[in-house]
Amino acid sequence: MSAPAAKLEVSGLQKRFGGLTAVRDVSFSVHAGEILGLIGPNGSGKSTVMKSILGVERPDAGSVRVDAREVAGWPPHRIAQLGVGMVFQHSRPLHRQTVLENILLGLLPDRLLDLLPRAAANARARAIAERVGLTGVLNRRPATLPFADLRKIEIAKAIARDPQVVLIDEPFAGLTARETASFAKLITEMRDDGRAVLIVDHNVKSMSALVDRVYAMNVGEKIAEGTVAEVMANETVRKVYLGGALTTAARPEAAFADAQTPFLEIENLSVVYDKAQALEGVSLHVHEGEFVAVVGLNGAGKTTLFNAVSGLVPYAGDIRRQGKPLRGRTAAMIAREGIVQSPEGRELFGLMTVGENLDMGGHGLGDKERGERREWLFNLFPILKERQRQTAATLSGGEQQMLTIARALMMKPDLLILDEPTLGLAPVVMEQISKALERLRQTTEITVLLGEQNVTFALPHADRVYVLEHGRIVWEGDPSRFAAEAGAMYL
Amino acid sequence: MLRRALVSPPVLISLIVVLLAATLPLYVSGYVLGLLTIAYYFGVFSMAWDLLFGFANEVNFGPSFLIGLGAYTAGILDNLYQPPIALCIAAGVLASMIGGLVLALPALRVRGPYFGLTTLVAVLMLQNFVVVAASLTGGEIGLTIPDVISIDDKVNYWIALGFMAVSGAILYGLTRSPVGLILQASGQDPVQAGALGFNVTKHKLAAFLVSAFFSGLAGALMAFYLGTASVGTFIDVTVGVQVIIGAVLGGRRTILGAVLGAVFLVALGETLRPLGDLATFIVSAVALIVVLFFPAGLLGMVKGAREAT
Amino acid sequence: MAPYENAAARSAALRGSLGAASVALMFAIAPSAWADDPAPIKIGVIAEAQAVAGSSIPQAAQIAADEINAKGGVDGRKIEIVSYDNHSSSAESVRAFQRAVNEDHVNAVIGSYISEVVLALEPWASRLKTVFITPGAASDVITQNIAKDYEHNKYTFHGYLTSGALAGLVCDAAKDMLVDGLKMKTAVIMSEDAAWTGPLDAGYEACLPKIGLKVLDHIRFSPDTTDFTPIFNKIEASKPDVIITGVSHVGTQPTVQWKSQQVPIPMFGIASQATNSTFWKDTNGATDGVIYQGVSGPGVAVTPKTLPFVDAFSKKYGNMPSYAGYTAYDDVYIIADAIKRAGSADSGKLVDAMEKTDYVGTIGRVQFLPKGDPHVHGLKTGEGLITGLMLQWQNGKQVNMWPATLANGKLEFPSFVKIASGK
Amino acid sequence: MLFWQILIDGFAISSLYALGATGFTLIFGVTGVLNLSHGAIMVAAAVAAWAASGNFGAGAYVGAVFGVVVALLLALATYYLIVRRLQLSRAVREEEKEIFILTATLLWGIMIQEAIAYLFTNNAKTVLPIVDGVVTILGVRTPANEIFTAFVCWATIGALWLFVNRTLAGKAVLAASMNPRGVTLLGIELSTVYVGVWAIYGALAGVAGVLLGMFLGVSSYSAGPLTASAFSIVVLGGLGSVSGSLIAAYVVGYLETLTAYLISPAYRAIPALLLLVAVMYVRPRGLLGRR
Repeated sequence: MSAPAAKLEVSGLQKRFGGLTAVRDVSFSVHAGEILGLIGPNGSGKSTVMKSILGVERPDAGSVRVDAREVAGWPPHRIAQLGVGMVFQHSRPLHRQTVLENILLGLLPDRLLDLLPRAAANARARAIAERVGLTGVLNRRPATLPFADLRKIEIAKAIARDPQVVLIDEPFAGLTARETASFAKLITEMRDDGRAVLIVDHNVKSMSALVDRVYAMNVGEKIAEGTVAEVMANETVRKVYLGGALTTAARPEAAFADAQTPFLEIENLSVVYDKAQALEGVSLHVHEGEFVAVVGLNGAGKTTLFNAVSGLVPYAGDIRRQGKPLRGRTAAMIAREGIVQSPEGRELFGLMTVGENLDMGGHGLGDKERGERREWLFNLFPILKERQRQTAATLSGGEQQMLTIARALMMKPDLLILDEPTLGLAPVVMEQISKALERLRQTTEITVLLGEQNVTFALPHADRVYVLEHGRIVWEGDPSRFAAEAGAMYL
Repeated sequence: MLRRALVSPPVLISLIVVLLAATLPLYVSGYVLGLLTIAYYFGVFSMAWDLLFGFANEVNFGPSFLIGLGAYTAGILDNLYQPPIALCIAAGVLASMIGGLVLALPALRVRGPYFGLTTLVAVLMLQNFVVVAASLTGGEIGLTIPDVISIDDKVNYWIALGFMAVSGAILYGLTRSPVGLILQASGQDPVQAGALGFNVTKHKLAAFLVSAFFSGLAGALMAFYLGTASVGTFIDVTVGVQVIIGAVLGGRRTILGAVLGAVFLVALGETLRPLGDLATFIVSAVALIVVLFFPAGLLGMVKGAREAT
Repeated sequence: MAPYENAAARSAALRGSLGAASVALMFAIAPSAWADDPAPIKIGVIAEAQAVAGSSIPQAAQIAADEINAKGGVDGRKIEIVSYDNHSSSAESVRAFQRAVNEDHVNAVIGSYISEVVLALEPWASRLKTVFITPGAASDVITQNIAKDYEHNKYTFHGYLTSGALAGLVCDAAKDMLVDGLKMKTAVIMSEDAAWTGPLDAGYEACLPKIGLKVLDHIRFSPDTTDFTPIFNKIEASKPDVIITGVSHVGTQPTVQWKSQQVPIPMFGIASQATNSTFWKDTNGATDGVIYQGVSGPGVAVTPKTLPFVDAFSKKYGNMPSYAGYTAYDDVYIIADAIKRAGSADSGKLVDAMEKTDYVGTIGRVQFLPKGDPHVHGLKTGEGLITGLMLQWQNGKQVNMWPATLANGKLEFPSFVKIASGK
Repeated sequence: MLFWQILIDGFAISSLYALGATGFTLIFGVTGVLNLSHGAIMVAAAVAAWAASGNFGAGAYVGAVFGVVVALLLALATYYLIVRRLQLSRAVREEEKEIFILTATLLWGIMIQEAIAYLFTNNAKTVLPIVDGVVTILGVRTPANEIFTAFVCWATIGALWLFVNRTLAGKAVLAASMNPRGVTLLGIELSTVYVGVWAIYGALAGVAGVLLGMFLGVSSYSAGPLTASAFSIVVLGGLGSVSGSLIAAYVVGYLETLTAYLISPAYRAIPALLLLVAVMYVRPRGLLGRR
């Protein structure tokens, strides 16, 4: 691959949001007829890089060159006119227009007095539709199409502008295996047309068959670059995705009393967000007193799974608590009855003090009991005691996470659902939280369902592990066997 | 695309309706004509509003700001110097388009309720100005406009009908044209539109100008029909409200529906006039029921049924 | 021949006034009337049904029509009142006017007490060549427009006193009651910023000094003002003996706050709302002591016709007519009389006949100012014509104070008002 | 003298504005609804109080209470009949719900207003004041009612503050305004919170309306302007920020009073509007706006 100048060249890119630096010194280039994969777990800054290229975000330092032209800081439409196309993850077509018209949109010049469409454009649109496989539905309205076709419209729009550089955000999210294949084909075709393609996604595996090179990021910085094989072999990458050597403390499943009807049973659960398949036939169970970890990359469907349990999203299939179905109960009821979630977004009451946040958690308890409970949590998370009078918004990320967990514990949960407790936290803080969980697990009979993408954090506590990928359970077993059996599909 | 639009059912139907409407003077009384004349002008107001809301996705609570600018500029000019009516109207349109720009500026900065409020404030400002500058605007009295286009009900009616038909055709064609597509895209998702290479700002500004053009023109014409302009008729917030309700009632994002809604409002209000104050009560009740139970609006119901298939 | 005797009786009773007698006689000599029932004379009434001042207009007109019809109508033609509610809006009034003329084919229109509305209708009266008379609006601009272009605008008549005239009448009363009576020397003018107050204020400014009241300050406020505290404080600061008012649309607020703030200065002048019998209740009695100009008042026999009309009105509608009610009642008679004399309802002829009107109504003797006068088609005022009254609210009642000949009470002020006599 | 006059009068009117705006902003903060029937509900309260104390001779106190109750019922009706129905509606797309709720509450407001006009005519009405007479403060003769108004306004706002910051139920409301999802996850039914908030709102609007009726008097025409002024004050202070709208209320109140005294009553409203426009351009999220 010794093409002259790179079509897209990013160098020394830097972007700060207030205090934290989202992207630090990122440099890579994509050549004509090449596909580069940009990967990284949540919060790695990959989408910020993408936005900076599109001109949606204005980089603080560094340069973005398209065809050797410096475009950093240009408005989006000018960058686009220069030949940068984008395939968005969430497709938002014009609902009142036909598929054909939606594609035509991509062919229109940015002029005010262009009142009559040229026949040429029409023909062109049909040709593109043909190519992406939408011919059959040209005159239908998007609302009536399956999810995959909506994504195809996005691709068609991008192709329509005949871009030299194409950015593709999570191309396979929400697609079935078959659809994934046909999409991969479309993307390779773009490369064969001599376009420079940049795919942004969570892990290598999803795109391994596709990309020529991979650029891996974590917390805003490059951690590896090279061929798929190289990156997958790379130590740092493996550490970020799989964690290092693990000591696990799993208890055998048989050890739990309620072997026949587990405390929580999920059977063949499916969830569909406007057409995107978020969960597909998921079945899992948690015994009383058990600590179960569901690991999976961001976007794999963990949060959806938990929200289904908490009654926040409609679903197909069964969720049973001690044999009794939860369907039909409001989210609040489910929480009151003891299945309590410590959500990914934390959902704290920012302008309330730590103490008040805890009291909200204990609103169901009597004053005395609430007091005791608070004290108990304070010695579980001593830092919170010091911060009592501070408002939640002013806490550090780690402290906020502890508060979230503590607030959930104020409700005396029978089952505690922990969704991504380590999201965007520094290693030391993870350590503290990990310790707290450890103590919780030893000192109480608590039942926990943990969702994590950080395996290092999840496995040590877990009795059993499920691996979730693209909304399906792809592996279940003992944490000690994880790296060996599930590692590959996880990277 | 345009070809399809030109022969599409809504266009054919409206064409027939307009032709039928044109024959009304032959068999209905002058009074009904006068009524419809007003209704047609309100139809244009609503259509112009729908272009902004339904396509540029900008909720403008101050349509009467644009309308008022058009009507008063034209009226005042006539009142002072009595130049040819056409000139006054042109001036009105110009003023209203400048007003459109003034409205657009905040629209490009602030969103949602904030933009809504700026437009509302614009109306209140204009209202205060008219009252304070009474010597020029006639203030509370209302402005007397010496010239009228014609005192013949039939002529006035045909002017209004023709004007509405033409405006409707232009606006409808516009929304169906390529620029219409771009405008919708910009309104629906600016980021995507930008990524497709469209200058969102440019297109939204254009939309404001077009909307202002028609609002102002309609305002000026209506002023010359009534031979008077008062805050209560052209600027008051309630006027804007009626315009908006007309559009929502008829079915937003349909342009043509807006006319339906406006005519419906005026006509219903008039037929209920004998009930005195209850009339307004019932009209708003009916409108509320439509908003609550048939959010797609009168025309929207029909279209929606078709689109769903 | 029942009608004849009846009419004769009436004419005897009313011999005092020429015009009225002539009207009565006309009814008497109408033998052709009963032969067949010819098309009725239609009079359109456009008014503000919800506002107290406006709601009396169609009601009073109806009474007049009923009376005339009971007497066999005009040349046997019954009078039919067609009324429209304009929601106090110019645009709706214009529509109503068009409906009246084009749809309901009325012969004349009586309309509105709001100057803004009347000014919006005036051009339409000219365009549609239909006689139009307002029973309540006060703006001088109405008559000025007629003067400006008589041939075009002659169809409009001003059936109520113009602001200029009102100012004059208030000054006459102020002279007797305040200057001579209470030895007052200074005044502040407080009026709302509306169409009709322009000339009123001009009139005040001109005539008050003449009668010996020094104008210390002049405050115009917007009719949608709600908080009058600053205004009253400002007035008090300049320490006048009296506040000369010009308020109509603004409602109860000034009166209520005058009381609640206990402004020690009496209010005297135009306060249209105060003429409503419900005003005491609307203001919770705050109006006690307010002196206002009116063309009529309960129990005040301005002319022999006043009280019978009031009785008929309150018997039929259970409340007192507003000031515009009296004039609307008269206007119907005036139009009927004019049509009678013109012998046809043709607008041109009707205008000429109207101009020759000489008719004693409920508020005095009605004559219109002739062509050439700057206020052509306005009412003539003064001794023997229309003088108006000065009434005061006294614990729930409207008591007349002026002119002395018609007075039925003495001035009384609430405790907080300090009368600065002989200062 | 003039200084004290401006200070005192401005205070009374500002307190009234503050109370009026508080409920309005509370509703927006917690439920995200801009209730354009606000003014109509205030007027309804005042007219109800007027009718009760005047027509049916119920006396000032009973009248006032009756007025507040009417406002409370109307507020709940607004929530159940209109807002809730639209929030749950599937026919209306999420991004459009705002404009729909605005339009619907607006129409609802007009209905209330017209009903009042029809039943009680639209002349201005003054509610029988609870306290009468005047007191002289710093040489300014001030109606006792004016002081009473300011006092009640602050008592009510104070009570609200205590409720929100000192009781668990109140904190739940506060929490809901910051993070409804969080509240649900803690087992608190949002719907219950919302109903409660609308009830509180109704009471606040009622008190404000009745006081307004005693202080300045109202007519069915006042409905629109009242909504507009509440809206502008709230936006000036920052949507959803109660403290912000309190400050804004005083800024507007004093600005108006100053204009009325120093320039002319006729221009009263204009400077406040200009300020609003300025804020809109310079700092769109308002003085203390969070969003």
